[in-house]
Amino acid sequence: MATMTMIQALNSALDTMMARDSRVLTFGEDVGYFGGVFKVTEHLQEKYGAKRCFDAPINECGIAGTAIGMAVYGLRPVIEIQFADYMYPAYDQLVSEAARIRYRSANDFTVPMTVRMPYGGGIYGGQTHSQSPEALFTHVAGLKTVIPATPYDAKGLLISAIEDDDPVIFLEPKRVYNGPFDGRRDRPVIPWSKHPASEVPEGYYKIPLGKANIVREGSEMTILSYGTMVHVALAATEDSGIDAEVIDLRTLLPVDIEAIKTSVQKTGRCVILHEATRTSGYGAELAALVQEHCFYHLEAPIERVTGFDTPYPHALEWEYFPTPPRIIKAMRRAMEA
Amino acid sequence: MATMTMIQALNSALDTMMARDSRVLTFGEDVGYFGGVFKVTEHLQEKYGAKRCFDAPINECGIAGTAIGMAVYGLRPVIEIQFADYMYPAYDQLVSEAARIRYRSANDFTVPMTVRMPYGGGIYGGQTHSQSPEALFTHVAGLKTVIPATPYDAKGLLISAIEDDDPVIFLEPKRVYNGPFDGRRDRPVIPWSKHPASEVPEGYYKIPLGKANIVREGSEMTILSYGTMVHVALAATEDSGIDAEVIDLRTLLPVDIEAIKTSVQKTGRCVILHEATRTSGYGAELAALVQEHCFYHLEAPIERVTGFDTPYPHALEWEYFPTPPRIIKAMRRAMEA
Amino acid sequence: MSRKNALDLHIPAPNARPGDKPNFSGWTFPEPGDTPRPDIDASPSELRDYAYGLIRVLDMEGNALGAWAPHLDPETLRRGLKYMILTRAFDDRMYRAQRQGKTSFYMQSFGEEAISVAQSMVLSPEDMCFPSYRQQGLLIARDYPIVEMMNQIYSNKRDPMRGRQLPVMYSSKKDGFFTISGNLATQVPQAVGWAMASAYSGDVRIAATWLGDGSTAEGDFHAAMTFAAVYRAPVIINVVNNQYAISSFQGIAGGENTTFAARGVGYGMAPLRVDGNDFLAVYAVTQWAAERARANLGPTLIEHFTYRGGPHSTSDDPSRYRPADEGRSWPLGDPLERLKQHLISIGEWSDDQHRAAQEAAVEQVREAGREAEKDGVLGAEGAHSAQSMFEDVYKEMPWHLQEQRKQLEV
Amino acid sequence: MSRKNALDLHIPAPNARPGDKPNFSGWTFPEPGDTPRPDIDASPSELRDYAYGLIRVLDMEGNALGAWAPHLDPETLRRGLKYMILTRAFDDRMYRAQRQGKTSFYMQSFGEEAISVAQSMVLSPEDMCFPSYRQQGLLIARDYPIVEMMNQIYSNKRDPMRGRQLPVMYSSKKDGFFTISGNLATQVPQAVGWAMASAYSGDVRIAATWLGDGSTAEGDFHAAMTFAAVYRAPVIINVVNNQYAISSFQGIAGGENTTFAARGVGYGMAPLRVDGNDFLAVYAVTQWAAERARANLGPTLIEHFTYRGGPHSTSDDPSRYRPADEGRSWPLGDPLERLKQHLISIGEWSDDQHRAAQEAAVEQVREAGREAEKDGVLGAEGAHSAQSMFEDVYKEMPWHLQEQRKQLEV
Ligand SMILES: Cc1ncc(C[n+]2csc(CCOP(=O)(O)OP(=O)(O)O)c2C)c(N)n1
Ligand SMILES: Cc1ncc(C[n+]2csc(CCOP(=O)(O)OP(=O)(O)O)c2C)c(N)n1
Ligand SMILES: [Mg+2]
Ligand SMILES: [Mg+2]
Repeated sequence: MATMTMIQALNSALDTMMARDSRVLTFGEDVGYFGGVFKVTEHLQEKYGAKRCFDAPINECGIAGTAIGMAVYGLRPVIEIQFADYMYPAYDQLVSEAARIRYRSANDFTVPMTVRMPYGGGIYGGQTHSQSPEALFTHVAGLKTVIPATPYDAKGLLISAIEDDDPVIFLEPKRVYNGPFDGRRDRPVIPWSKHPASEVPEGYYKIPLGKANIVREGSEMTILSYGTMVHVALAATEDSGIDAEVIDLRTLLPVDIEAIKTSVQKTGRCVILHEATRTSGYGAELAALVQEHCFYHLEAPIERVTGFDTPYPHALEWEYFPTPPRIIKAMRRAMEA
Repeated sequence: MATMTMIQALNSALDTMMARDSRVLTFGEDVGYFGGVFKVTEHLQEKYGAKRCFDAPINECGIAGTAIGMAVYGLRPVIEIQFADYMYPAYDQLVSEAARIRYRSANDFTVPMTVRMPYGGGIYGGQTHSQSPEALFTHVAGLKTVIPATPYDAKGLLISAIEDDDPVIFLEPKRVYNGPFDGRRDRPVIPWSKHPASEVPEGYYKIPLGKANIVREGSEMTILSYGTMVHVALAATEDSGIDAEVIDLRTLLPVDIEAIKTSVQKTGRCVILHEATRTSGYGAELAALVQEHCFYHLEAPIERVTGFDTPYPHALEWEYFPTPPRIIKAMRRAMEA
Repeated sequence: MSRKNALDLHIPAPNARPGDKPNFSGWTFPEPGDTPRPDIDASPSELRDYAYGLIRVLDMEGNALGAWAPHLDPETLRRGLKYMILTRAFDDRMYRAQRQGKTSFYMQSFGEEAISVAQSMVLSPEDMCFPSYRQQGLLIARDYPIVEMMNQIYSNKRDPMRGRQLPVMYSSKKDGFFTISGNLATQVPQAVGWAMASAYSGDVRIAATWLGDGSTAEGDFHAAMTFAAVYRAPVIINVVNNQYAISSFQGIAGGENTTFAARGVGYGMAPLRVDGNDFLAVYAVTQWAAERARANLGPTLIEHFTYRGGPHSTSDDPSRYRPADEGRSWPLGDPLERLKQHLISIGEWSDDQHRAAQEAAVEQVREAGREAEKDGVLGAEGAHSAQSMFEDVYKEMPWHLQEQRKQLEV
Repeated sequence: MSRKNALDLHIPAPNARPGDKPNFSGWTFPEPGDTPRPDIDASPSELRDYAYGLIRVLDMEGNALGAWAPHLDPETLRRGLKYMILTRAFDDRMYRAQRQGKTSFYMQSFGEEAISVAQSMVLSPEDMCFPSYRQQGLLIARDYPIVEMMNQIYSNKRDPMRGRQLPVMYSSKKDGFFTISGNLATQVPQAVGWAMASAYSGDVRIAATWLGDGSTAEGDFHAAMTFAAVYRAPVIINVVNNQYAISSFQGIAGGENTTFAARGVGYGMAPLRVDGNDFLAVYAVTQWAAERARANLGPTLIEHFTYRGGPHSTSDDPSRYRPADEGRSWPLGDPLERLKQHLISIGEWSDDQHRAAQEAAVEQVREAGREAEKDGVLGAEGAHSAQSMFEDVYKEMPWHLQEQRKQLEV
């Protein structure tokens, strides 16, 4: 066991898989010699050669499109979209092609590819380095959408994604790449090394897709979240004094409905957190599912605490980001309802 | 007053606006001499010349991108994306650019453009001529999303969209272009001329964006829908014998929350209909809003009747399409809950 | 506004519209046999001029001329001709089947048969083709059963695509034929990626892809060209310039002042421009490009200059936007007639044989049609279970699809 | 897998990496003054060779040579030099301001100042510029107050963008400077559309746009080139080839075997390739392209060949991916030094004047910095009310934003 940051854990997942399977290769903008702008692919070119880890032209459509062709050939490409905000040029290839090739060819062709992209705010990245576009993927039949919250999960989930025979969108919460940010701006950020989930095996292991993780058991309400917001949820729970059950969904599509049902039916209250804009965010789907599956157990309206329906504002990102005080307000509303 | 199909009404809206305002021009694939594959722009090139109504290269990114530039210049372009299924290459220009230019420039530049696209299934169009991507737009702050259900509304809403100073996504339910299809496959389709909403004034009039239309008053439940599904909702209501209030939302973003609240608080039950895939569809947002605003009035779980989470299957489209029998089942579940 | 020095917007317009005389006076073509054949290792910069010429082998009397003549044995030529005849007979019947309401949609390749048939014959069956919707000749020349194609078109119970795809959107991995997409040009970067994967794997197989003149405008084409040039992918990118994109002429796609082969020049890629109605010329340039790719010398962009003889699809009527007789006056003729003439002129074919071959093709198609219709046409009850709709979305069906499937059962 | 005739994947690699000697041996350049100046109405096909040459006016001794020499009066030259000096001083201070934690991010234009300054001086202030993030010289040469630029960079309370944009993402409609996007190349089709609108309106204004070598790979570039060529839009599309895209060299963008100007050839667009470090040459080609556009002769693609002197942004360290001293050995020198030398050689400038101008620029920047900092730097409390976050999403605030705003108040 080593202590790893999320970046190191992701790098270790790629390293592990590239060592095990020559079909695994990785490319993207600045991914090769430089090792990626966040260093997730560092040393892989050195270790596996330029043909297995290389730079791509700045054309996300081409990155996704060529990766689809490679996957169809029989490789297992892992591509990096430098920031999730720049996935839009690739969107057609991902939703109209990768997602549908198995279906439209009736299993004749398949696309085992993984699309990594750092997402989310909190790094003063402005409108185009802060977005959380997960709902644009969860609406698409044929894709899976995965978001880890810790180094341990990041490695295990990425290995599962690479081994999955369907295309997986793998969103990486960049705000917690180097440490578990909990939304409290006034306290020093804790390094990953102080967090138990930074204990990461060097070798191969998997965390199954589609399984949520109950990161805190509780009885008074259920908080559904993923990525960076899991840590913020824990901080809000601590600060609120409310005994919330905090669920890290880990996979958004297919979501672990059993975990959600069991928890909300137990607690009777539900707060949903995400960084993305509110309207038609993934929280809407969660709210719809919760009320469909737990209607008779609900004692209060389901609350959504989310990014606002505005572009991500550079200087006001701490007003925009759903921090513990805003979450606690929603938790209290849910408790008092 | 003339009797118009939805296509004629849309054509009349464009004609009216091009006659009134030289800043209005329209272009897209096959839009010029041919008048569009659905004939919405027929005769406009003849009448206004090739510079005001012309063919574009097959590049949706370029169509949207140049239209943004034109709108920034001060024109009011109306572009046609031949099928909503082909909007993906334009998606980046629409969501990262058109939607945000006012905000990011702090009102320095604005984008008064209208993006027309036929959407929806029921015409044996297969996977790429049947999609309903409205939820991919309602998630985007800075865009408005409009969907008419009748010729009268189509013209009035399109004129409002063109005059709106913000970018408007205008989705046209192609299944009802030529007649109000109600989802009953075993009965002949009624022509628009038999429908009161085909009475369309020749000249200028507007229907405000953001206002829903109660197309049927009822007391037992509320059905929320838009586009083709409005007609299906009415048929289902008729066939079910349930006294449902049927609301045609007309604008999805910003949605008419008052109309929704008033109705659901009155009826206590809610069924949401759309053609799009279920997960993270616009119905999720509606469900979330309804439970947020009407929690204490709800007597049954909110039902969603939607397209399934699969690509749109060519030969099985009548199994895929939410027809009255499926809707009635959901209505009964809601009644019996 | 009207000022001195005022700017003006240029909107390209074709030479002729309905009611006008067909007018191809803008085009000039080199003589057959005049274009030299460069070595396959020529550098892209040495090849620039090929983007602006036109490689022709057959003259209009049926003689094969010059360095590009592929010198095929008569048997190969006859096979090529028969595949073209079959393709045309197939198109003809399927077009009518749509008109008869047996399916929702059809697209012919009328006038463009030489391209897919010749190219299919040059490529190895192990190579992977990433076609658009107008290369049915690829499958036919790979002896793919036409009854299977009909099953797909009818979405009937033996449809290999299980009723999921619009007619003509075939897929056959074992025949090196990639599942066709309705979204234009998306297959082009995929083909480049497949070719890169083959090179990555030290394989010997190459990829080929096809798109229309209109589709070159899509961003995916640029992505593909960029990646192919950067990584020197072993791929052949074929632009089938049939001069139309639904109703709009090639000037709207950017062909008013240059050729489509010239796009290749921009990326430093080998560009060839060929008479797409000349079976021999298409055969020869494909051989050249395939050899080049197999020798690790990188991609080739081929523009096949042809004319779309029929409507875009069963959904449009071309006489609404171009002279109805335009196709007949296309100076480079009909690819079937031209190969037929060549075979006759070398004494390897006759009018009688031709008529017999046509009749045989029509009969073969009729026979296949009967067989396919036994399994139903579009709309036949029970061709596919509603349950099947939920399969193959993922390898394993997740809970929410299981639930939706159950909902439908009830 | 390893077989006979096995394919192999080519991954472009630069000549030199950290630890290596800088190596520009692959490049050859025509002599200054050697390139003829075509008439502005030359057809794109006559202009193809310009895509592969390099228009140079200044030799390395400061002499202005040949047909492209723009013959500017000394006052104009001195203005140009001063704007370049100011741009560099501004960059220098802002880079340090970021290091001091006063803002989150900064991007210099070090080494590329001639391009935006000369082009800004050629274009009319009524023309519309659609820049990327490295054309601060455009604003500076339009006498936009640098304190306003600093306010933007600091997101302080006088930031014209109200704290909403990443530093350097300026916008100023009245100065013909379009709001910069973080998404690469999206501005290019927008510029084409603006130019089309100007032509549509019978206006006289043209558009100009800038993007990097790396960004030419994006699909938006292809869209823009296609639309500009098809509709002959009055637009100048500038590719600033500074040889890098963050860490990757221009070979990854498709520059290994051809030039970026050559892309223009592919579309039948007038292509020019110019020494981007030669103020006079940039000035001259821009005049040519602007005249051409204003005369309704259509768009021009200009490749400005230069070298990115600094890091990509404050987020990277270039010595991690290229020789640290590579910039200093770029054979085409430093644009400021070269214009300075020219002015001195014609007797219109001196080392003393130069030093004084530099000091004045540093002082002007320092002064502006002091003023800007009075209004706060990034993170200062209360620079923008949280309420302002909800404004300008739409012209009028819809109910859901009003509600969200209220939620934040409570
Ligand atoms: C992304 C996308 N945009 C638009 C369409 C609609 N469409 C289908 S075919 C076609 C014309 C294509 O013309 P071309 O590429 O020349 O091919 P051809 O039909 O002539 O073979 C259009 C516009 C589409 N299928 N996909
Ligand atoms: C669509 C998109 N993809 C990726 C990025 C990330 N990115 C920002 S700048 C840059 C490099 C651009 O290089 P180039 O176009 O050569 O411009 P330069 O920085 O050299 O001026 C990259 C990859 C982005 N901003 N937008
Ligand atoms: Mg065509
Ligand atoms: Mg660059």
